[in-house]
Amino acid sequence: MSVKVLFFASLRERLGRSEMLLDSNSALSVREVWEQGSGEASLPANVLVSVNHVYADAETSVKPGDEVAFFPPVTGG
Amino acid sequence: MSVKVLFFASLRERLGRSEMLLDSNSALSVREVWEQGSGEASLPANVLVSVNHVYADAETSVKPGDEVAFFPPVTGG
Amino acid sequence: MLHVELREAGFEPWQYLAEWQRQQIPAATARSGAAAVFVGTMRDFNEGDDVVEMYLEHYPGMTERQLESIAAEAIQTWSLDDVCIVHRVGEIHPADAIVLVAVWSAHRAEAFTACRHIMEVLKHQAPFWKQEKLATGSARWVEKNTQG
Amino acid sequence: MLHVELREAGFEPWQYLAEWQRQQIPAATARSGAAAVFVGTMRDFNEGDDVVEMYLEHYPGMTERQLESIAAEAIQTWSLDDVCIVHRVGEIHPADAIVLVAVWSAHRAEAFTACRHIMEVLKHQAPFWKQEKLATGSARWVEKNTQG
Repeated sequence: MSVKVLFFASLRERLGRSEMLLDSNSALSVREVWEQGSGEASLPANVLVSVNHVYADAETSVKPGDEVAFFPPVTGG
Repeated sequence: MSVKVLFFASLRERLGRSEMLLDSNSALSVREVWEQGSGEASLPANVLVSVNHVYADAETSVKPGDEVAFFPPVTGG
Repeated sequence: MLHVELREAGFEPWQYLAEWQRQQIPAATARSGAAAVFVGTMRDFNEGDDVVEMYLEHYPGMTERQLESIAAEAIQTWSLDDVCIVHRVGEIHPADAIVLVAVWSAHRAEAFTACRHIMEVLKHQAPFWKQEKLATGSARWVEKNTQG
Repeated sequence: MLHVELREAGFEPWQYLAEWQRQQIPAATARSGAAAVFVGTMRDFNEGDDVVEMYLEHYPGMTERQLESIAAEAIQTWSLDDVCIVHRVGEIHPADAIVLVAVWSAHRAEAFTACRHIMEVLKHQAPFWKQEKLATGSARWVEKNTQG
């Protein structure tokens, strides 16, 4: 099983990736998904996270099969 | 010269008049216009007044040629 | 720009605004980032009674003047681009639009605040009086407006 | 009733609402005494620069879900009759409508408060990201929304 990881907007451009699959057979924290997915050490304070379309934070637990997204502050409307 | 006096809505119905001309060659107060126009002694607190389309009060001075209107609280919108 | 209209004829508020928008020069539309609109519609009940019709009395001359001055003051206070106020007079039926207030400005805070302010001031100062005709056949004057 | 639409195609907000209103059953319209609407339009400048085009990125799936949950929460909180949210995605040009939020309720206070609330929450929570294309040829991400 794997975790689907998505990056949006300026964060997608900065990291040079929009989507990846992270292989994992055990639960991870959002922080760990960020580290493995982005290759960067710590989750920046201005990066927002969702797990399965619901806002989450660095300590949220991620299971295999989940979809995790990282994105900058939203600017719709 | 005269002062034109108007009454609106429930006040018009209660007094049984919508419009009258009050003969006057001198300045009157709104209070005096009410007394002469309505035949009632004192201007009720819930009666609104305008002089020449601008909100006024009992002490506002009225000149010959002016238009004075008395009406209940407004209920538009 | 400031547009005030009193009308006896019914109107469809969204069609009215579509029409108004078409009349604006395109540059003006690109300048206004925000529009806030309020529409008040006649309901078929009030204070527990069925209302079948309403008559809206007004003070010709003063009513237009009050609405124009409310709009002009809002334009000044919130640097609005446009204000459009339409208000019915005379006979009105349930589900008819009674009042339309539309406000255009550069930013949303000003549009929202100004639109709501105009409605509150209109409710308290514009000389209109509603008489309701009830299903029972009797008529009654609405004594005061609901708080906003 | 709750209606959320994301769309690439441009739309005329007042025509959209006229269409929506026609689809409602007449009884529902007579029940709602108040409608409050906000329309956000793309402007042709931002932070002192001429903006010729904009690209609105979103998160398919999450964006719809967020908008629906914002609308549902507002319906609960203010006992609204209807909420309609339309938001553009993809390429947008100056003077295009970007967002439409329309709210129907029995009384004006609830309509005004709910409409403004929905816009604020949408601006802070719905996953959309604006990229501006400037007259100079360069592109830049809008970093944060203006305060409401």
